[in-house]
Amino acid sequence: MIAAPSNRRRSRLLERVLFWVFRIGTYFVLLCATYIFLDIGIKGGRTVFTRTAPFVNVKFLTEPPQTLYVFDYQGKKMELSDREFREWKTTHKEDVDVTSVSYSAGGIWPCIVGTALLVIGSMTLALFIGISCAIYLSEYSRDGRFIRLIRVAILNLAGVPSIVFGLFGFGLFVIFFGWNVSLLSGWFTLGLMVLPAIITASEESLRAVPQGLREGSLALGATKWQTIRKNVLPYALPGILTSSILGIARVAGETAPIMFTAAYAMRDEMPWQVSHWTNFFFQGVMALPYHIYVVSSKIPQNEYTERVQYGTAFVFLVVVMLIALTSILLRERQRRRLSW
Amino acid sequence: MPPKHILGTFDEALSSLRNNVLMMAGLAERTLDRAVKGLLQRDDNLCTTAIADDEEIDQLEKQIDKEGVDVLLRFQPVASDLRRVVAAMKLSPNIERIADQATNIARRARKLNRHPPLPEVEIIVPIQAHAMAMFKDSTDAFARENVDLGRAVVARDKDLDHMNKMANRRLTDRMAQDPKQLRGYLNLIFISRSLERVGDHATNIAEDAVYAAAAEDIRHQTVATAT
Amino acid sequence: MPPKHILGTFDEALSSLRNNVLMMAGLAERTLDRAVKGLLQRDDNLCTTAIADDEEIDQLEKQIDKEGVDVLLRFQPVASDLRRVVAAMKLSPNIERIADQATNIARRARKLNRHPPLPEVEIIVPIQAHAMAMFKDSTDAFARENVDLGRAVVARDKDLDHMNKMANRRLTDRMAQDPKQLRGYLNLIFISRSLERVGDHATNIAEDAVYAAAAEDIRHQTVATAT
Amino acid sequence: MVSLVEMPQAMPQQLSRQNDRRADEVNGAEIMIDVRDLDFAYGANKVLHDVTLDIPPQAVTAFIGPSGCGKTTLLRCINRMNDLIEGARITRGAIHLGGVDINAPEVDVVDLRRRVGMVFQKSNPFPKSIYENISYGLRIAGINKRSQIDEAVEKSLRGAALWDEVKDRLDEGALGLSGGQQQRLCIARALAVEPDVVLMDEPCSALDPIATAKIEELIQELKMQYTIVIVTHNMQQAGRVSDHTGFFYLGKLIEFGPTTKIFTNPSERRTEDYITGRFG
Amino acid sequence: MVSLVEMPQAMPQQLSRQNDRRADEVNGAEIMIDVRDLDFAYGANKVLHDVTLDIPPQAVTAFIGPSGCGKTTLLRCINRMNDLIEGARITRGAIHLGGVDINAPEVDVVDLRRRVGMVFQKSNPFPKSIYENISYGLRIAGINKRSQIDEAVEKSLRGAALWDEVKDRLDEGALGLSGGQQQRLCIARALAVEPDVVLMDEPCSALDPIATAKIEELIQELKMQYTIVIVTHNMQQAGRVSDHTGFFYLGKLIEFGPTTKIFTNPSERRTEDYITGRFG
Amino acid sequence: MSILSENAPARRRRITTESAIKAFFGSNALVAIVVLALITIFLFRDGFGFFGQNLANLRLYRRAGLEYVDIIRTQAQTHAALSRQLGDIRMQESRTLPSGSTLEAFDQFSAAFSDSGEFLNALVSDANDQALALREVLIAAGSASAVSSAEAQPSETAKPTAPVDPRAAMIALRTADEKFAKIAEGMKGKIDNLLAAPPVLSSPKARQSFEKWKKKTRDYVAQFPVVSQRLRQWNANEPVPAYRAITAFLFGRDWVTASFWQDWYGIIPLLVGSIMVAAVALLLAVPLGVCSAIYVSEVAARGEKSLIKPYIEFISAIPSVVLGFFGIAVVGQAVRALSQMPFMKWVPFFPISERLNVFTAGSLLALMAVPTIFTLAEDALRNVPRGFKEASYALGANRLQTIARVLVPASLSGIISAVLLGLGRVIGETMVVLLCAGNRIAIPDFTQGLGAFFQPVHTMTGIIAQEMGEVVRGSIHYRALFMVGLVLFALTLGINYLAQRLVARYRMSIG
Ligand SMILES: Nc1ncnc2c1ncn2[C@@H]1O[C@H](COP(=O)(O)OP(=O)(O)OP(=O)(O)O)[C@@H](O)[C@H]1O
Ligand SMILES: Nc1ncnc2c1ncn2[C@@H]1O[C@H](COP(=O)(O)OP(=O)(O)OP(=O)(O)O)[C@@H](O)[C@H]1O
Ligand SMILES: [Mg+2]
Ligand SMILES: [Mg+2]
Ligand SMILES: O=P([O-])([O-])[O-]
Repeated sequence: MIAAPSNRRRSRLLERVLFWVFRIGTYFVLLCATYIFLDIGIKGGRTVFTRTAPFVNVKFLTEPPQTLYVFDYQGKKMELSDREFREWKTTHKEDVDVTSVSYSAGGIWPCIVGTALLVIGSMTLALFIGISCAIYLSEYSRDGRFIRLIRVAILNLAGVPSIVFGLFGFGLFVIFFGWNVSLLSGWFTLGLMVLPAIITASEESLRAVPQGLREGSLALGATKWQTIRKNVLPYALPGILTSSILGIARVAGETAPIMFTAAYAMRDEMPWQVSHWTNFFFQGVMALPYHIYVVSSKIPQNEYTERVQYGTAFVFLVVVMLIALTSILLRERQRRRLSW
Repeated sequence: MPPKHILGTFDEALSSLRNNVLMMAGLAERTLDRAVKGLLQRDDNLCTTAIADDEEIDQLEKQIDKEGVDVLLRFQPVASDLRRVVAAMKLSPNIERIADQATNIARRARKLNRHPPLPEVEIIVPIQAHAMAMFKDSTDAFARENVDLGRAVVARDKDLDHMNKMANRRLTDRMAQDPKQLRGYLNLIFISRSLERVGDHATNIAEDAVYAAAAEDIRHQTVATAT
Repeated sequence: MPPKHILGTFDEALSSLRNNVLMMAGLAERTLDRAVKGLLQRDDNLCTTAIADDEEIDQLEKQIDKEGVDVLLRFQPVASDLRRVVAAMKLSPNIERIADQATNIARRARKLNRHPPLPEVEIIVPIQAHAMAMFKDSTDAFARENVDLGRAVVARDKDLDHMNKMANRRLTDRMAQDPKQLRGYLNLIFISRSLERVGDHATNIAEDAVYAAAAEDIRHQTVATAT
Repeated sequence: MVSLVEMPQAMPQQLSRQNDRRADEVNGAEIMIDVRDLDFAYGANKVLHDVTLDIPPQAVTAFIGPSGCGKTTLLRCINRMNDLIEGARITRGAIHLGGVDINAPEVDVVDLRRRVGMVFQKSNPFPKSIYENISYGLRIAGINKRSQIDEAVEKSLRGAALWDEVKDRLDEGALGLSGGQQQRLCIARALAVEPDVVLMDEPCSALDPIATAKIEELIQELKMQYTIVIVTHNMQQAGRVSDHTGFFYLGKLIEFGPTTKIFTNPSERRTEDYITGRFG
Repeated sequence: MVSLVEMPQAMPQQLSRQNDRRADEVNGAEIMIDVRDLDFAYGANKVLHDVTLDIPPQAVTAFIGPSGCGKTTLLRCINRMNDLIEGARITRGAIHLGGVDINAPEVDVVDLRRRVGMVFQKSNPFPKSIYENISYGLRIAGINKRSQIDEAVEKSLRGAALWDEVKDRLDEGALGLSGGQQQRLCIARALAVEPDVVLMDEPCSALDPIATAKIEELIQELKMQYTIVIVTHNMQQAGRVSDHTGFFYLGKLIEFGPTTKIFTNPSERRTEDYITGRFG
Repeated sequence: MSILSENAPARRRRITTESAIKAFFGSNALVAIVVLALITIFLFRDGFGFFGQNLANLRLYRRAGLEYVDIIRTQAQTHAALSRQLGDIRMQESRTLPSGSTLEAFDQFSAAFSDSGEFLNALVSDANDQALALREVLIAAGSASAVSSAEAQPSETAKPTAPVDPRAAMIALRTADEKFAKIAEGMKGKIDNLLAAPPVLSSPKARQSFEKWKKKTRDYVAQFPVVSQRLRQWNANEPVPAYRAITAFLFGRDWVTASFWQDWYGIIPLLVGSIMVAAVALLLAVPLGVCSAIYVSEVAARGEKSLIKPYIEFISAIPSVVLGFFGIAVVGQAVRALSQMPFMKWVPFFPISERLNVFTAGSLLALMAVPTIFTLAEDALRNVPRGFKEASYALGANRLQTIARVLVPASLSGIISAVLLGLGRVIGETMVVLLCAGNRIAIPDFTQGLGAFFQPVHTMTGIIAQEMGEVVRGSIHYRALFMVGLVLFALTLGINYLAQRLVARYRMSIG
């Protein structure tokens, strides 16, 4: 009636075509991601899972990394780990032409432990400071120029690259404080790295609690702290924790900040094997992401390295993805539950 | 009775209005009764009380208007509620006029009482009975929102007019025959006319009652259909 | 005139109501004028037109009530608006009664015209003038929302009552003196009384006008202060 | 009224419209929107039951009723705005607009919506300039001639009684207007595409009494030219602005008739109880 | 009313309260809240000018006026809710509650708010159970005895005319109630701490006519016991529920007086113009 | 109850508790703020030391005559480059003419040209040694104590060698002035002779290249007197202006570390690398991210939406090191393999030689940026009030019109800020570029056009990650890395700030 029909037909065609373009673009992204998951899942699965009971490669998950020795012995191809090779040597005195491939035998147990320690420590730190800071900013501070400045600073720091945090941690903790490459340095570096994100997310959660609840409580004669404790935090906390889990995924997944603050490429002792308990904090650890970096770029590549590369990547991916999945599921539930 | 309003105060205000109307009507009825009794029984006291009653009725009229405006202001009544309020405000002057007529009757009765009794006073009795019945029925129609009763009252006004005319004629004749009692007869004529007017007011009340109950304005209808 | 409402339709409705009242008052005035002229000039035609006019006035009364209810329903008027509407609805029956009285006068005039003229008819002239002036002023007070004028009208009713009483007395005397013309004098008495009633209604109108303009209910006040 | 499907392209001759309309009337249709035996459900939740009513042209029709009784739903059926809601559908009956079934497959919903304008409860001007807000509908209809658009903008702003207040700042953002002005802007925007019907869903509920009065006044003026359907919570408002009123209760149309009738002497007890405040 | 300063701590003996009040009245003070020469500003923006009014006890006082005229601001001054807003402050004048200057340094704002309850425009029940909502105020006041709380919950729910509707589901979430019920719950919550004054800021503006009527009815009942101050956009509502009405315009109190007077015969032209809809 | 609390101690207690709680949260906030301030301070503290050291480094470069030698070296290198180009021309020629016979003349010509630089190379080599010796002396003399880089260990190398008088050494070095003039003379003669009798080429392409080469060579020869002049005018004691320490960093085109000769810390190659990688990533990610945001928020069915959205958010949790590993293991190979496919021959710069290059890194980073862009853009689209959409539909717009004219404009600043935040993320990403960008510290050869995007580069983040572990703390290299970090910091801060501003504006305009 208003537009000419031909005009309308054209615009309807255009609409259809463009929507298909959008759809293809979207599915292309999904496809790429799926390919990555499948590739790592299948190839890594070969390392981590076994065909026979208990179906999980327990050794890979519970042993430290070792050097792999490959050689031909009596026409048979031998692939032995460091320890096995030494044992084998005790029985076989003859000289063999050995190719040694570092890290390619054994497992990744210390890396898993190290990553867990790093995550737990840094998140404890970040959550404690971050939530307190958010409470102060959103509930107590009076909106002045200074507070606004701080808010802008925090928002912007959230986007600073992790490598810069690594650099900073290296400069401050490792060198200036002299903590060297240690758990403590790693905790602080990682903790400070996620701090802006946690403050922002926490503040957002606090802000999502309707002002009406605060006013309602204050109008009943509650003090500020009573109001916060009974009528703000309980409703904000689930949101804060949910978004913090995303922070955990990020902490667990980062490599750059720990490269020179906390991670060792190889360490024989487990973290609890320390002479004095204070040393616990000042020891470097192995970590999954750094291990992946090391095995995929620092050692010569050959057919024997693929096993440990994909295996580590697989384990790491599964761990991080599980954390992320938890966070996403929790958030979906949260969104559905909270509707004031 | 219709169900209650959510606003209890609305119900209260409406029923207060209604009660005032009914109380006013009751008072007017009593006044009229007393006035006529004063006439028939030649009792000056009754006449005086009848005249005194008027004051209260006047105040009730003002009260009803005040409350009516108050309800309009506060509750913005619609439909039956609005009709009830409007009817109450419109019929209260009629009751007031009935009371006025009763006062008139009482005044004239007092004058008559100063003279020897006239036998023709009996002529008033059926007129009074008719007028009073109409008035009672009209308030009843309003109180019980009875449309049929209301309509019936309107129809009965014709008879009253007729009775009044007859009384008029007879009294005028008597007057001509007995010029000595001229003033007495004149008073009786006026009393009869007052009672006729009571019927008119009862008709008005009945019309308002019909309006309140059925949203129908039945005033001036015979004429209207005639045009 | 107060400023306009945001809702133009509200202004329209209010002025329509007001115009109807004024038109009704104009008609009633004309009817009354005609009736009295018919009496004085012994002109039956004028009387008949006066009687016929009543019909229109009755319809206007119904119209005003209808519009009043409509305004109450749609606009929930408050303050002066509400008072105007209530006043219009309350004073229209008074105008209607004035027209009725005019009809009565016209009827009785026609009767008088059938008989030889009575010289005492002159007695009516000042009464009519007074009543008419009161009526005109009361409508004026309403139209112009003039409180002082309204109050003045109320005060003037006393004079009218007195004039009526005097006329009554004289006519009764004449009646006793001249029983032949008894009916004629009786008619004149009733006419005088009708005019007195016109004054009463004018008083009511004036009271309503004062209420509309100043939110003050000045009815039945002398009595009230007496208690 | 000619069929939606076959109606000739009328828009470019904007001015011919009023004449068209008069011609329509001569053709005799006294019903603009004809809702017949309508059942409507959101998923499994049936919210309208057997609604039948005829909305006359060039008049204001109001829907009243307690919260959740389906007023909005019916209104949004008329321009098929409910198509946007998943699972929402008419399960029985039909709505005819000028004789054409609006849910017929050959009816273009875009055309329908252009013909049936809508104004929402919360005023929703686009965050663009006043001018762009009004011209939006024209542009999407493919009208790009500046002079034509200028003319239409002025006309519809005048129509919405907003021209004098905004004519000097057409290029300023619409969000700078006051609440009442924004709502009138939304009305002007709906008028710009020259609809036949304007649907309004509680257009004054977020406004203060003054702004409300202005919009009511506007509605009174608009009904000279448009068929208006309005949902309102404010019974007095329905009484003031509408010519016909429908009372809904629990998804049923309890009573439909002239507003004066409904408000002075409704036939149904439930209507009376609701409008006099005797419910619940 | 005896001086606030010397009044014995009444809270824990909740039941003694009504008697106290009667004693207060005998002592003769007829003014509950006394606002004198009040100027108020948000930063540099002065929004109240020289407001002076006396709010009587055990009555409903309504504030009306066009949007943005400062009604809410004044209301929130009375329980110092404006303390929460940065830059908002009283620049001149004072508010006395029962003879005590509420802004005096020795006045504890927490106590003040416990004494002056507030109900907000948008109902804001805590997302807890109905029971917890009501008991919240008592608990923060340090009352933990279950029997005492139970009693107070029932009493205030009855007071808010909600008891019969919710008595069987006190442990269900308050957000499951309907809008009108939520608002009554908020009123009950405010009543639970036995305030002297209850402030209500447009408590019905988000509700439909039925819920509104219920709350109005409730307010009528509450005024037997409480001093109530209500802000409303709905003039009819002010007329219905209040005993005294103040009309505000551009931050000034134009007129304050008995509601009947204001609505039948206001002294000020501007009041008349506003209530009769002659503004703008 | 009284508003003047009768129970004064309780009230006082309450107020103290309140303020204590407030103080507690306040101090925590302060900790966070102090720490965040420390970051900036530390980056600056360690970074700014760089400029002093760099200045000393540059001064030594001049005082030791390294700069002088480099002038001569440039000539030698240009000559070598010209020789190489001859080789290229020979390739072109041989490709069109399979028979090798005609190339003999050209080979002779080319050999002769190559030989003509013989003396020049010898001169450079001599001067080189002299300058290095002089440098050691100067370092030993402590004039360059600032240069404490690990590779120039002064204390150990300087002591055993007999102290040489720096002035004498410099004079010895300056004899090269004369030598260069002479050598140049000789070279000019030889080259002129050669140019007088150039070999004839058959392939038109080769001929064209050869003509170009000849012109360049003539220019080269013509430069000799100028260079000679410059050498003579060169003054070891001419002071190096302080600003050079900064410009050498910001505009320096070389990043050379641990060299025996002279270290250069110019950020340009790293910056270019970072920008190229980011450009590729955004070029891929922006259309994909925005498309999918629109698709999910407006087009997709509800079930589809509830699957796609979490899935894309899920992608954002893939650790970068895993992506980097995947790049090495799969993508790099695949890209190279694809470029070697016969059907891809038409692309001018295919096949590519490097597995790890800008494109590999960029495409992986795109996958990281898509979720960021998608999430924020989808948020922005979803936050457009429902009313706008309904109003548009009610005016008779179809879905595309509504999207294009209402939704996208209303959320535009949100979308732009999403893109900016995506850029910030890409620029700051470390592991993927470290693993997949190829790590060649050089500005790619842009003469290849788009082919430059298939060359390896190094990036700012990558260089820090790679070299930080091995540097000596406090050394100029260490500080240079901090400077790179600072640049990175400033860059991302700027991008972020811009994005925040945009978001704030869009919140305001819609809110
Ligand atoms: N999008 C929806 N999905 C599911 N149910 C809906 C939806 N919208 C409305 N409903 C339901 O349909 C019924 C009618 O809703 P509708 O909005 O039409 O009522 P209404 O009369 O407009 O009420 P109100 O006066 O509160 O606007 C309600 O019970 C409501 O819960
Ligand atoms: N927090 C605030 N900061 C600054 N100015 C404010 C604030 N709250 C209100 N104002 C301003 O103060 C004036 C009065 O506002 P207030 O909310 O008291 O008006 P109101 O009469 O309640 O209006 P409404 O009827 O719209 O609620 C307005 O001009 C408003 O813009
Ligand atoms: Mg609705
Ligand atoms: Mg307010
Ligand atoms: O008013 P009347 O006395 O004539 O009935």
